[in-house]
Amino acid sequence: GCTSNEPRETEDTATGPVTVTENDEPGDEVVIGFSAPAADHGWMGAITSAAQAEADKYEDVTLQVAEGTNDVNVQISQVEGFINEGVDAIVLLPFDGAALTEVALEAMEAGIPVINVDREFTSPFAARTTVLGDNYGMGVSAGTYICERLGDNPDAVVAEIAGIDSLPLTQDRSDGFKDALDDCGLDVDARVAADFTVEGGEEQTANLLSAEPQIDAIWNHDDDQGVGVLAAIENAGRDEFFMVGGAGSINMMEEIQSGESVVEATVIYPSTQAADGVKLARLIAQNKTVGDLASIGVPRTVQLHAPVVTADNVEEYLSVGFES
Amino acid sequence: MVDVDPEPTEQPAPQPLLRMRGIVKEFPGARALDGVDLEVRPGEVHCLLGQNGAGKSTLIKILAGAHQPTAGEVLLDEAPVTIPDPVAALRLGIATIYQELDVVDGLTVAENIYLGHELARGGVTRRSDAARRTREVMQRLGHPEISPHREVGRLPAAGKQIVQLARALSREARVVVMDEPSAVLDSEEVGNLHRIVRELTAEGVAVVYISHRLEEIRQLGDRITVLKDGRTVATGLPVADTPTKELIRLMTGRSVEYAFPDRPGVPEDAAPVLDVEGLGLGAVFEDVSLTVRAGEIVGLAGLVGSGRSEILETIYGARRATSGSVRVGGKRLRAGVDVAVAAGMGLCPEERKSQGLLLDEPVYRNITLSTFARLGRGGLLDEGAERAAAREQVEALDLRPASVDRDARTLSGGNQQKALLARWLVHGCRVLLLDEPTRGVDVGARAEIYGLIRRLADAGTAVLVVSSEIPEVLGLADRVLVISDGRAVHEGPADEIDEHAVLDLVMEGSVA
Amino acid sequence: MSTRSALSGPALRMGGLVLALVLLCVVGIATTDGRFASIGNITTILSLAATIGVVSIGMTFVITGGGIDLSVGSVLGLATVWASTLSTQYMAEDYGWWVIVLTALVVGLCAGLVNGALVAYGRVPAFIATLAMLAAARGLAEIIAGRRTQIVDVDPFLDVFRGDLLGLPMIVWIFVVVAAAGWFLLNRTTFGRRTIAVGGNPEAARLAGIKIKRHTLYLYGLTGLTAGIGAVMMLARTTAGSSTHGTLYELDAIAAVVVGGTLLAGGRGTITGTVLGVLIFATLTNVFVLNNLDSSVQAIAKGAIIVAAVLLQQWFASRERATST
Amino acid sequence: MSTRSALSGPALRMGGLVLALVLLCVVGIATTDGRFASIGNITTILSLAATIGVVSIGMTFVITGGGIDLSVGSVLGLATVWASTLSTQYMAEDYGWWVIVLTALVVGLCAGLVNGALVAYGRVPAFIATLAMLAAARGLAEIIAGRRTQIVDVDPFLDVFRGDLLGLPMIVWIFVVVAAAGWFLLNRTTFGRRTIAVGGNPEAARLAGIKIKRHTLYLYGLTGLTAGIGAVMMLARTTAGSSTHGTLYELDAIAAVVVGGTLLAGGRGTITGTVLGVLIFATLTNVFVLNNLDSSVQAIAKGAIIVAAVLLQQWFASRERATST
Ligand SMILES: Nc1ncnc2c1ncn2[C@@H]1O[C@H](COP(=O)(O)OP(=O)(O)OP(=O)(O)O)[C@@H](O)[C@H]1O
Ligand SMILES: Nc1ncnc2c1ncn2[C@@H]1O[C@H](COP(=O)(O)OP(=O)(O)OP(=O)(O)O)[C@@H](O)[C@H]1O
Ligand SMILES: [Mg+2]
Ligand SMILES: [Mg+2]
Repeated sequence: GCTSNEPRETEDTATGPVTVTENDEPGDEVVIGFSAPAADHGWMGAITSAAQAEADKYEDVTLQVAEGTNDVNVQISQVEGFINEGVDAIVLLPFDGAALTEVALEAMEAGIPVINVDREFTSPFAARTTVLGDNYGMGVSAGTYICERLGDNPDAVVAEIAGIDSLPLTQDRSDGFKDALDDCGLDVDARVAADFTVEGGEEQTANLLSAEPQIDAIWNHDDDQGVGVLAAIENAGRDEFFMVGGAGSINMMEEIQSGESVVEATVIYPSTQAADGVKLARLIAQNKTVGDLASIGVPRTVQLHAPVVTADNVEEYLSVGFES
Repeated sequence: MVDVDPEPTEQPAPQPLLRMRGIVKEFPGARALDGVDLEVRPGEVHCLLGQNGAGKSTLIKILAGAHQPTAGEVLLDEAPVTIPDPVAALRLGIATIYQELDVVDGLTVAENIYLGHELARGGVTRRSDAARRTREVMQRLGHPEISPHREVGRLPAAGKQIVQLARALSREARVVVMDEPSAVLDSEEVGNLHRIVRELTAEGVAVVYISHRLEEIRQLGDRITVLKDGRTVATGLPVADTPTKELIRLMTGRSVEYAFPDRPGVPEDAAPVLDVEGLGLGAVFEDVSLTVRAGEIVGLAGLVGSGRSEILETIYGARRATSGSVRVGGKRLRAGVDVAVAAGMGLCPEERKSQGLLLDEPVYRNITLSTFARLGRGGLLDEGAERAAAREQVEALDLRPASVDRDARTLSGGNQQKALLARWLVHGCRVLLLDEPTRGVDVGARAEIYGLIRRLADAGTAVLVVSSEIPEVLGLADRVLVISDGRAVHEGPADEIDEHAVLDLVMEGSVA
Repeated sequence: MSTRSALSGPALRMGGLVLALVLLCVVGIATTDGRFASIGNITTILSLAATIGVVSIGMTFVITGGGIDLSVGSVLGLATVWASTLSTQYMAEDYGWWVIVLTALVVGLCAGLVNGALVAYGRVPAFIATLAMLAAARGLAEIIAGRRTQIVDVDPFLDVFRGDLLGLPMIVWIFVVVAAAGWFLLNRTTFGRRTIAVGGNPEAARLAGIKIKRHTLYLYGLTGLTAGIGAVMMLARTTAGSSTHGTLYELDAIAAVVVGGTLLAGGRGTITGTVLGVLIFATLTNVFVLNNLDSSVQAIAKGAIIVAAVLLQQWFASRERATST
Repeated sequence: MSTRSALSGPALRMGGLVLALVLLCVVGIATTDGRFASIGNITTILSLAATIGVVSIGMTFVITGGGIDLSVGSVLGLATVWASTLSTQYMAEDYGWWVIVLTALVVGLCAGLVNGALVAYGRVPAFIATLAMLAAARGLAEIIAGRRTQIVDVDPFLDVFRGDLLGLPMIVWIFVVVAAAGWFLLNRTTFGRRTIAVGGNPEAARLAGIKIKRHTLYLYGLTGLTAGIGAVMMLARTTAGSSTHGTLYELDAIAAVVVGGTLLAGGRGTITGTVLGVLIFATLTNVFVLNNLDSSVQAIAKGAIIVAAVLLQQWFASRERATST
């Protein structure tokens, strides 16, 4: 049961339903600097593509995209570069929020609004606006779903396939997951970390399945590595459990839709965060306000919703899924 | 002069400065030394003789702290000492020039000389001091032209040997051990070296001198110790009273005719096999033309650094000529070693370790390095055939130990040289280029190698030999070319010229 | 005596590795009440070892020949991407699964030959040339894939390479065949002998008439080819092509090769050692996961165990020296 | 003739690098209408180069001495984490900013000495020993940090190390000082000359009375120390300690060292070359960003430019040979 990767005709569906407001009217020319970690996996790739696509929609926006990097030192220098150039706004998805805080502060002090995406700075003054996914909430959603399905069986075996362990966001997701399971008396019986790659997903899952001959539920943090996870599950010929994904790729949604897969659900972690960041950056730079809000100005924090996608509502979310 | 020994010099047995007793050394799979005694007096040149593999280098490495003896003791001034490492030896006043060129290519001449005992203040090198003193030492060694700041990697083999010599001198030692220091030197250099040795002994320094050149021993030595198969067979022989024949008998256990084979003469109509025309290599040499006919041995004589090795390497295609052409059997060769080898050429390079051997591979694979593909079939190896071919040569050349399965690294220097020769004997060549073919080879084997080269020539091989020993070139070759400063200054039959004439030509050439 | 040491030398050196592997298995059995020694788990270990194993065989050659190839992982990734593009898949639907295989092998081979040409003819240090290839191949893979994971949907391909043969997965068989071929090539053919000569003393090899540049070119080509084979295996195992496939495989492969006893400086190589090295690493990861070890602790333990294995080997080697005197 | 070639040799070899750097700058200036050549941008490039630069200086020593250190990046990460734990920060509040600096340096030094002891006395191949350290240090760092980024809040520390001096950031000055010290150490002290000897011909070095094991130990210790210094700079630059700091720095550092002209096999090293290598890579990154290149294209271009730089150097070296013969 492999999904296909036929091309979708509408590339921009990835950025969600478009609501046209008067804000979309061309305004002052703005240059927005954009920096994000290396696009070494699908979600991150989608982040950058979506940001670029969003920027392309506006003729008044020039997006300067710095090389994706996992070296904070390089990322700092990219932001310094944006400051030197005097861009009108910076959209920053930091590899490590804490490490980029100071340079973001410098940008803010230099009068350049910084829009912080996904991984939060440690100082509230370092960003004009923060667009957040909800890593902890993601873990909670996944854990809660599993609790609902297994809550009556305290001996159920739950496994967790995390991403890169050294990233704080992984820790947040795991914490949320653990806390949610705690609430219904479950715990994580086996845990591996799979590097956010297809290959890592396959390798670690193969070992995990060997280690646990009987599993009831698996939460996989990331749908990119999920391709490998599913391959390993298929290699091992196992199907006694159900799996919950993370991030929300189209692949996984199609698995859910098919109804034959072990994948029952996935927790959305919007890959459109940076696109939101670009939109907000434009508004801030052009001194506009967000529509549909009574208050004036762009809000300080936007936390995106992390809903659980199941067979019941998958149709609704297919359009915002990303190609892993 | 520094010698404060109050006793008269005629005293029959002055107290020995250094004494080694019952030295035994075992290597994995080999007993290199089996009870060796050595006694060295202050101010003497003590020669250590023995065939290849007799254990000379091993003995002096024990003295230098590079090896630990399995048994036996070393006494200095009659007091037992232990020499756990090279530092200890140096501290005791024992400086060693090793047989292998142990210099660091990436450092300058001065830095090599003072390596390990740098002239420094608080760890910071005093470069001008080192340079000044290096210049002095080089002056003393007769090589003022070698700059202290020159990178040693850019010096030819002889230059590296000079640096090693300078290094030993800089140590201000009481005992200087020299393991075949003259092997890479030409006759003028050797004269220089002897002068230095005499200066040292005049200062009361004892010199332990290893060489396979018996005439040299005769000129320089005071007393002789002979090793055979890891044992002392004679010790303290006065040089003056021991005939060469006797020495050879002691070393080899038989009497060897130490002479060059007859020259049958090359027939007038013999076809030229190797034809070199107007060959040049940048500024190193230019306009070298020579012809070697089937069955002929042509020698290249000249001083160290005159460019002879480069001439051979360029003929062989290992260096890209800047002008001229090389023909084998009338066919012009494109550049490239593989082309030359395919055309039937073979080269025994000058530096066997760096240019010739796979040190960590067994002897037979070294011998068949240019033939393994031919001995096998369809890309598959035939190690049985390789071993057989290698064994045949090992026996013919009396390579010791005779096992073809030990690593080349564990062979003594002279035996490594024989293994290299064996490579081309297995290969079979129309043209054989030999660069210092007897460097480090003992008298017995030397005679065998001469005989072998002659037999090869008689079988129709064209041979081109480079040697720094002029008598060897003159004795072996049918025709000689004298090379000076990258130019051929003379060409003629070998029996119409003598050593003096060659040296005169060389001198004229380098002055001109 | 000399034959004895010639025989027992490598055998004893392998002994250290075998012992390390056995110790690991004992630990595995002792700590996992039966889960380690099951057939399923052994198959898992072998399957995990297979892909990196094939790449390591190629790496053994290039290292023995005095070089190094840092690009294997990213070339593998590039080959998976290229062999799983839509157009390749359409062609494979039309002509057969071999289209995918051929594409992967050709991509691997070509990348390897580019490396080889740069090293041999351009005299670019191997480390730099292959590091450049690492960056370039990864970039190219990203562009081709558009940073997507490309799912393979060609059933004939999946049927062949995801299938079993005599109870073992196909990719394990591929590993076995490649290892056997590699052993034969290194130890029984003139190609292998040349490799050792070129790695051991290039100048001596050159003066003996061996075409060292051409041979070097072949060596990198061979390594690229194994990366291509690895790509096929990876496609089979993950059913997807991705530019992230093979990330850091270069380090894993070099580690397996060197732990196996091949000299990093060249001139001495052992396929058996490499296979043992790969199995040790795969078993290690497996035992860790079976024990549900925290990934940070795993990293520390991995470091310690690698060092312990090498020290064990050292100890065996010194015993070998002692017994052969 | 000999003096001329001695002078012009290294100078010409550096010439290739300088030319590469100049070409890069010309491209930078030509394509970015003034944004490249601004003081702010030059400072940015230098700040970017500083941390990896210091690590590369250490790497130059260990490679010149015939070794390699793959653990620098992860030791750097470990040192940032250790130097930014709460208890270290409390102590720093009480006693002064030097507590943080000292902690980082000691952690780096100790890790380096462990590497050195394994390589020199345990005879573990350097590649393996430091690869093991790479894994172990990263794991330890994760455990200490609890996988959180630790924020540095000690103002005196930040004031000193985030400050400017004569218009240049402090960390750039640290790089300058370390590079100068490294140059002096390599070229003007017995330690440096012995490093070349140990790397170029260990047997000759041993026979000359150099204690090569001890020297090797020192070399790894030195490299560890530079990783510690790098950690201080990283802490200053990011105001945070994290186990992910320094990831893949080993490759960047080795690349800079080798592109600079240091022989990977040991025995020849150049600090000037390393500095130029580091600057080339930093400038490259900067020019790419200024030109808004797609990151996949950047990877390919990076690979191509590295190779081009080395080929340029080759060409210069062959010209040098031609003039000196
Ligand atoms: N590391 C080693 N391992 C095993 N055998 C060795 C080793 N070094 C030397 N030998 C053996 O010890 C013996 C003596 O060697 P040594 O080098 O002392 O001879 P030598 O008298 O110096 O000969 P030459 O005149 O050829 O230099 C030889 O048989 C040699 O093969
Ligand atoms: N790598 C090098 N770089 C620069 N000059 C060199 C190099 N090798 C040799 N030369 C120079 O080339 C000239 C010829 O050296 P070569 O070694 O060919 O002399 P040779 O006559 O063969 O002496 P030998 O008997 O020592 O072999 C010398 O002036 C030497 O200094
Ligand atoms: Mg000897
Ligand atoms: Mg010569």
